[in-house]
Amino acid sequence: MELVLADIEVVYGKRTRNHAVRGVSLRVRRGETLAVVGESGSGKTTIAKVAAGLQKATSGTVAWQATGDGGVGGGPGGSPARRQRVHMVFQHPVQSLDPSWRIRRSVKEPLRYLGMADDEAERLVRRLIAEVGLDAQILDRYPREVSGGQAQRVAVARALVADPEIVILDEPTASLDQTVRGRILTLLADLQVRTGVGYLMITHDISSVRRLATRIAVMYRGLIVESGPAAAVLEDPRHPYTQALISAVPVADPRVRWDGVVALPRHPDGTLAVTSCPVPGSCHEHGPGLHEVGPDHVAGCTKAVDPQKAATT
Amino acid sequence: MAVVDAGAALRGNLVSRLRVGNPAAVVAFAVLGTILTLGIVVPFVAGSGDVAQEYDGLLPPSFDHPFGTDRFGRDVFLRCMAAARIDIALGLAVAVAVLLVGSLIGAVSATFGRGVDAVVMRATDVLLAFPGVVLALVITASLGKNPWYAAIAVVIAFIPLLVRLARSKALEVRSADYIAAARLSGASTWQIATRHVLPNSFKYPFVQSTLVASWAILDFAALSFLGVGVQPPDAEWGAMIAEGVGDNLLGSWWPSFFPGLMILLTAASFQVIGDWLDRRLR
Amino acid sequence: GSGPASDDGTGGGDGGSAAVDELVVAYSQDIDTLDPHQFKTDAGYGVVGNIYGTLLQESYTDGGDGVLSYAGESAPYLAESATWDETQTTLTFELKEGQQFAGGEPVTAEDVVWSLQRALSDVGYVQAIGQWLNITDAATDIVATSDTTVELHVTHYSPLIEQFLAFQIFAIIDKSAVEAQAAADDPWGAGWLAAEATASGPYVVESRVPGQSMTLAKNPEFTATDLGDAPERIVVQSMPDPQQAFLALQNGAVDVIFGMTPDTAEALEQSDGLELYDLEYSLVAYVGFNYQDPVLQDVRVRQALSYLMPYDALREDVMKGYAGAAYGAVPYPMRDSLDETGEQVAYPTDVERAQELLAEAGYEPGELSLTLSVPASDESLSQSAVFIQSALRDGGVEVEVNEMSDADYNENLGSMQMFLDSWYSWGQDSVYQMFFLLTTGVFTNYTNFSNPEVDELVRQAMATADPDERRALSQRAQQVIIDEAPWAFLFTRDYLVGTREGVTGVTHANDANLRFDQLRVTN
Amino acid sequence: MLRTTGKRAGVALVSILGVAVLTFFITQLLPGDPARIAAGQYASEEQVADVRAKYGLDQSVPAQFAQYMGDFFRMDLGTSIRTDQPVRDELTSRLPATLELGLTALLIAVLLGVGLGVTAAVHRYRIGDRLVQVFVVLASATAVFWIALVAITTLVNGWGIFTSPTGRLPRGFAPPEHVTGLYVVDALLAGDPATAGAALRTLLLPALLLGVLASPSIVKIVRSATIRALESDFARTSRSFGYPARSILFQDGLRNSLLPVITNVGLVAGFVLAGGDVIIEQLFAWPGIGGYAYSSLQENDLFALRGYVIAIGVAYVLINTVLEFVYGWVDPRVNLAEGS
Amino acid sequence: MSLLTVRGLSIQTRTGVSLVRDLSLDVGAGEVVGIVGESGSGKTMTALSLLGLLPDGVHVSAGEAELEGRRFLDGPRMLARPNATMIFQNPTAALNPTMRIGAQLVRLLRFLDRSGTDGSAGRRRGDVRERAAALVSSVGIADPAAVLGRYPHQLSGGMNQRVMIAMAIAARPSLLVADEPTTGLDVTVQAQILDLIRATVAQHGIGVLFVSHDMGVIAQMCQRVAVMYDGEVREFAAVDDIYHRPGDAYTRELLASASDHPRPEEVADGTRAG
Ligand SMILES: Nc1ncnc2c1ncn2[C@@H]1O[C@H](COP(=O)(O)OP(=O)(O)OP(=O)(O)O)[C@@H](O)[C@H]1O
Ligand SMILES: Nc1ncnc2c1ncn2[C@@H]1O[C@H](COP(=O)(O)OP(=O)(O)OP(=O)(O)O)[C@@H](O)[C@H]1O
Ligand SMILES: [Mg+2]
Ligand SMILES: [Mg+2]
Repeated sequence: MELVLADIEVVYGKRTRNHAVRGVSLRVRRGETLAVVGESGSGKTTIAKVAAGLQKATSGTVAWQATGDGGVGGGPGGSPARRQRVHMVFQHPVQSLDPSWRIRRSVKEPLRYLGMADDEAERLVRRLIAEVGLDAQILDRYPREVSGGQAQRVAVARALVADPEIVILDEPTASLDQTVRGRILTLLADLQVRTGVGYLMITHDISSVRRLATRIAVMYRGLIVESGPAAAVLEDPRHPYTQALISAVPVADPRVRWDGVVALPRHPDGTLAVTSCPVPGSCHEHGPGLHEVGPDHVAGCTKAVDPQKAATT
Repeated sequence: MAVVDAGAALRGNLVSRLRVGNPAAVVAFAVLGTILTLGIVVPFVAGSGDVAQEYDGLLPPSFDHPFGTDRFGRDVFLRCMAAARIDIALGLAVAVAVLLVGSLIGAVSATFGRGVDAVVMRATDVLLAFPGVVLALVITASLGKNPWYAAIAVVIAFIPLLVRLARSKALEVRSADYIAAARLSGASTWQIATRHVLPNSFKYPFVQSTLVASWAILDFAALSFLGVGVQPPDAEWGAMIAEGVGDNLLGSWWPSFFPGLMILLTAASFQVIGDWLDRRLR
Repeated sequence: GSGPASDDGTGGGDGGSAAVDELVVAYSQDIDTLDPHQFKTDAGYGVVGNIYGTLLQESYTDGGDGVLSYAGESAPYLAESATWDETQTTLTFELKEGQQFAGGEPVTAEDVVWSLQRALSDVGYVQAIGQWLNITDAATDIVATSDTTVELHVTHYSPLIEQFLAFQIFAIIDKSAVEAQAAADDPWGAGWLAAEATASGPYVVESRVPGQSMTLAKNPEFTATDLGDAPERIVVQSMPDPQQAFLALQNGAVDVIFGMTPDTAEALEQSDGLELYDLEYSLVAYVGFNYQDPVLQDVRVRQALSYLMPYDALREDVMKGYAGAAYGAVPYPMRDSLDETGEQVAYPTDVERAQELLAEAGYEPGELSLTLSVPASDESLSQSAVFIQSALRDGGVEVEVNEMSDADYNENLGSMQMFLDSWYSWGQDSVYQMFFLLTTGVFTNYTNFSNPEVDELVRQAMATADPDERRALSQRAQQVIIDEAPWAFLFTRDYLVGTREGVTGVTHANDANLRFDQLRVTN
Repeated sequence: MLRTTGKRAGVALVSILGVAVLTFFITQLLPGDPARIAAGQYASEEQVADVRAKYGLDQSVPAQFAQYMGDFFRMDLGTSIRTDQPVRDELTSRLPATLELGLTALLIAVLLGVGLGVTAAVHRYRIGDRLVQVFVVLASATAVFWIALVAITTLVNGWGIFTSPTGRLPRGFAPPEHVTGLYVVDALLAGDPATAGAALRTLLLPALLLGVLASPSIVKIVRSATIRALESDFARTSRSFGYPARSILFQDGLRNSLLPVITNVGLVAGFVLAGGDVIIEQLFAWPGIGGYAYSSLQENDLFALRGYVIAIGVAYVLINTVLEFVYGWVDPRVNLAEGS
Repeated sequence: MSLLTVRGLSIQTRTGVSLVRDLSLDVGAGEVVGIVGESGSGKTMTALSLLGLLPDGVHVSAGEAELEGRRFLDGPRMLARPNATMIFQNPTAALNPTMRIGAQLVRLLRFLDRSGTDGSAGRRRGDVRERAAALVSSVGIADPAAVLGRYPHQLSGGMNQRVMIAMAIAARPSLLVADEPTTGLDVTVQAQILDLIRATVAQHGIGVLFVSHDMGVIAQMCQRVAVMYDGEVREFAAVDDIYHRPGDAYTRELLASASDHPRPEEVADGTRAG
């Protein structure tokens, strides 16, 4: 099964008309991880919400398509059939758990709505809690009584308990400690191997992308400016923004010298300038369309086809 | 991350501090409990003090009459206690009614959005714009002189406040991540409203309603003072003060002083309990 | 503005008979209107009575105790003379020479005719009283025969005619000034006269703070009497709270309080430097029993209830002794009252007798429960209600007290089961009193009492011009009423005026009003 | 900015209309027959009928409503039944008294509220704070009529600190020439400090009572806002530079905590204008619109009462609308005109 | 000769809970010393204690600190204000929301002029606003006039952090304490801020105590690193030693979680190619 978002446009506010997402298409499959990266405010969370059916797209479609592995076809976003297929792990783990419910109830919730018998549900919940590396006694606690890392594990367990096809991860580790972050990422990878779940991971943390992603989509001001296999995008970024983004990540090794920050022009208030393309003749206003720059690798820059030209600025 | 952990630690700290005993809240509970107990027990044992000329008029406070007697020769203490029943019952009734009606309207307004919400908001605007006491006076004047009518008037005056609070809290909760999570888990709108939104937003109106109880006692007393609350010879603190104004100005301070003190103690207790609940539940 | 006055608040009021600068008179209500035919509050009444002159004026005798008592007759005022013709059907007034309204217009016979016609018109409620002038049609029976002569044509003589013409409801108003302001839908200029005055009396309105006070100054145009010693300025202050008014008197903020409550009167009597004028009036307080109520139709029930009333407690504890006994509907000191001392009681408190009567009527103790309505704003009445409730409960009758706002109370007069009311008849006339309160079909007969004998006796009394016959008829009617007990006759209320020491000239008038120009300050 | 201005004005207008409509129907509920009151206790049925016709009370409710709304738009509040005067004139002539009392009370409430709130915040969680909290609880649990009574017996009658409640000026002072209608201001304008002082002394006690009882909500807000500000990251920044405590208190603490006060002032004004005012004016024989409303209600003066309720309702809406603007203007975060 | 020396620093709450125990470290002039560690391990408390900014209810219970050889902290007592300034996480919140940027800079410059702690009374001359403008352009802000006229909420986090750095430099400190100054910023913005801090260190030769939990940032910014765990310094050594010869188990775990080694090989079962 794959989740397909086609030509999604999202405009916030009737009057203010904040065009948050401008014609984004992407697909997520079982077993793979699509990472959406990009700067703050570029529309990543919006895309995640649209994919999860929590936000209506102004235009465009969200659909399930059967892939070769023989799933059922799906209805449009928000239909009950979809609900068990997609779940989500939120950026702030504690806030994603109802403060007045014990952990057990929160994790069991999806099963209850599926009509599962309680003892079976209980068994499942215990298994998942163990799988995410938690002790069963945490089930009797309230969200405020657990740490952020624990809460995120609980959230992962809840997301997986009803065996969804796809889990959307909206910056799943952003609010976590470095060491906890590593453990959660490892956990997510393990679970994917075991259950074959697909991830749509929203993040701006390149290091988690490196560890988890099979494919990467780079968002910039509501558009996808580059997408392709993880390795290709990380090793050979073509769009100037992708290049800047990757070069900006400090390498966690003091022996590797890190000074290749590609500077992008900015407004006085610090937001990227509209004309931020370092290559004159900027194109993102109208969207140049994505150009094939490698196998399954596209970039939204006319100059990106020739990597030499784009990188020299 | 630090924010979360420090917060939890702090909260843990606070909660335990409250448990160990918030002296003010303990005192408030004790005062309220005493007044309420006396209010229930004393009239049983000693009558409600509504017989005129049982004693001499305007006796100052003494051992026999701790609060003195009024111009009708009635024991002010007995009447204060008889009044406690009415006043506290009314305060609580108003608080409960305001809480239920207010949260319901607020929740409906928040849930149905747009049209309903706009109407409810404008309606509360308009109600808020009305001078509370005068509104209540007009309503009681229209309905007739009866403590329950006065209570209805007070309820109407306070509902907009609770509607707004309940609505804004419901809206806040509705946009929380755990609601989105519940939706993804397959909860229906109704299930979300009843299992998540209501329980989580209810505590704010609930806390507020203790304050409403305190204000209601004050407002109800004000209405009685202005002469629309209870009928003689029933005792009510505001009405007792009104009866005692003349005596007070002419030197007999006790028939009006003690009922006012009762109002102060009761309303203050509700306030303190409200503050305490507020800190406990947040 | 004027500077601060001296602490005793009277400015130049030092000694002798020199006119004081300013006297502050406190009333418990605000001045509602200046229209002599529309007022409802005492304060409005008081002001109107002092800014408008009337044809006649009550004459007073100075008792030497600071009180000016009604001398039993009316004296000319704006009129030079009032003369009856032979048949006693025409009363001719000759106006005094050279009189002017405060605006400078002369006072003419035309003004007088118009003013009397206005009083008897439907502009106000005075017309109900107007019939006591025995005038058939105001438009034709009141005529100016010259610039200074006015004739009243009446059906027959009555002593009340001259007495009533001295009341301020028959104020003389400047016709031309009012008509200049009148509108098509308001031919009598009611809108204008409500706030403006064309003073023909001793005082004019100098200034006003709405809701607080009105300042009157001597009318420079007034020539009907000598105002030489009258206070230069009167401030009519509204002080809704009687105790506050008393305290204000005590600390010199006011000089006179009109209409005190018994408890403040008592306190006042005990304070140094203050004077209480305790004036007996036939202002009767009663509990009315509604004849339309099935329970109360039984005379035994009415009598039983009358026997249960705590008369002593009411007079002593509520009225603090500033009250007399009320013997029947026409109490002392009303003219022709059966009781000439003010001490007789028709149904003395007698619980046993009451219970016998109730038993006869078929009610065991505790079986009867009734509602007593009382106007909340009248402190003495609402306090009385508490005592009555308690006393009746002792007698086995449950009473629910219903305190009502004035508006509500007035609205429901006539339909309430039992009600506490007090009534004062201008002129203290027994026939007038019985006519309004106890004859069939009169709308101020709030008990719906209906007795053919009483109706007939009152009718005859109204028609007779002979005082002795009138008295006999009246007293027979009074006795019937006592036996029927349509009311519980509670007590008569004294009129209580408090002043600071040295204020004299308090009028014990038939219209229960102060004549500001008579007030003096001596020291 | 223009759009929000229009929107706010629209909301205000809708609220005012709502106030007018609701007032009509609520006063419609009043028991009793205003015409009977107007005609007087001794009037005959025909006279009552005439009066009824004169005030249009004989018409159907919808017709009366249409008439009423028409009058409302013409800013005509009808004629008082009691005094036969236009209600609007009666209200406007009494308004200065209420304004003088209300504004002074508001000023006292704000000064006291901010002062105590800041004191509590500075001494947070310590004894000073506790004392302020006690004040807050007591002041918000005190019945205004009771404390007024206690104050009158002790402060006026007992110790003579304040002048006797006989209106706006003690005996012997004439009202100053009408400029603003506020006696203290007018007397000062007229160069008559003696009268101004006397007016102030008379005004002070009722204003203090109202102000003190209205202050707790401001104290609470200022306290928590100031604490939040003083414990905020930006106050910590200021401390990191070693700014003096005063500068931190005023520039970081107070500046940020005054914003919520603005919105609260609307509520407090509501209390001062309407709630407490009716009772205080009654007790102090203060010739304002509150006392007017009370006697109108007593006398069932339908039109006067309506006029009063409308006046207060409209004033409340206007005050809050103005405050919203002020808020938008003072708080850069909601100032849309400047948004980038 | 080190610039900052901290010895035996212990921090406790009022109720006696120990937040930091026996912490010692030093920072040399022109040196950037990092503090990494688990969340809640006391990094922020350590940083705040050096400037006397501990929140209510938390205090230094023991230890001493010297800056430029002058003892300024002795146990619970702050002996003097150290010549140090600090920049914080969440720069937007660290600036007064009701004052324009310009006003905040002017307030600081005036204060510095008055107190004269930087020992340059001569700087009194010159228009404060001009100096403010010069200051913000010195931190790489292209249009100072525009920025000075704005409120913090009208600027991005990165821009506000530049302003904070400008203010921190204006005081001419000898030590700059930075508590996670780039957490929450976009990586591209973070890179620029880090560049700016490096440039500032180079230009003014000041010492920096740099708190972060990002091993990448620490690796690139610092010369020496202290690793904290549960209120204690586990390891304090040169950055290369920490990253390549970690002596502590917790340090190793940190490094392991930070290294972005690709997905475990056993996962490569074909799904990756998708
Ligand atoms: N509910 C909303 N109403 C109006 N505008 C919104 C709403 N949610 C997001 N936006 C706007 O849409 C744009 C994209 O927001 P979004 O949250 O999708 O960005 P993001 O890439 O997730 O950013 P971040 O990395 O900061 O989370 C932003 O300009 C944001 O201000
Ligand atoms: N005001 C306070 N009162 C009491 N304890 C506090 C207070 N603030 C923080 N703490 C506690 O102090 C400890 C150290 O906190 P600190 O903020 O220094 O951690 P940190 O290392 O900076 O963490 P992070 O990386 O999450 O910012 C934590 O356990 C925290 O709960
Ligand atoms: Mg996001
Ligand atoms: Mg920290």
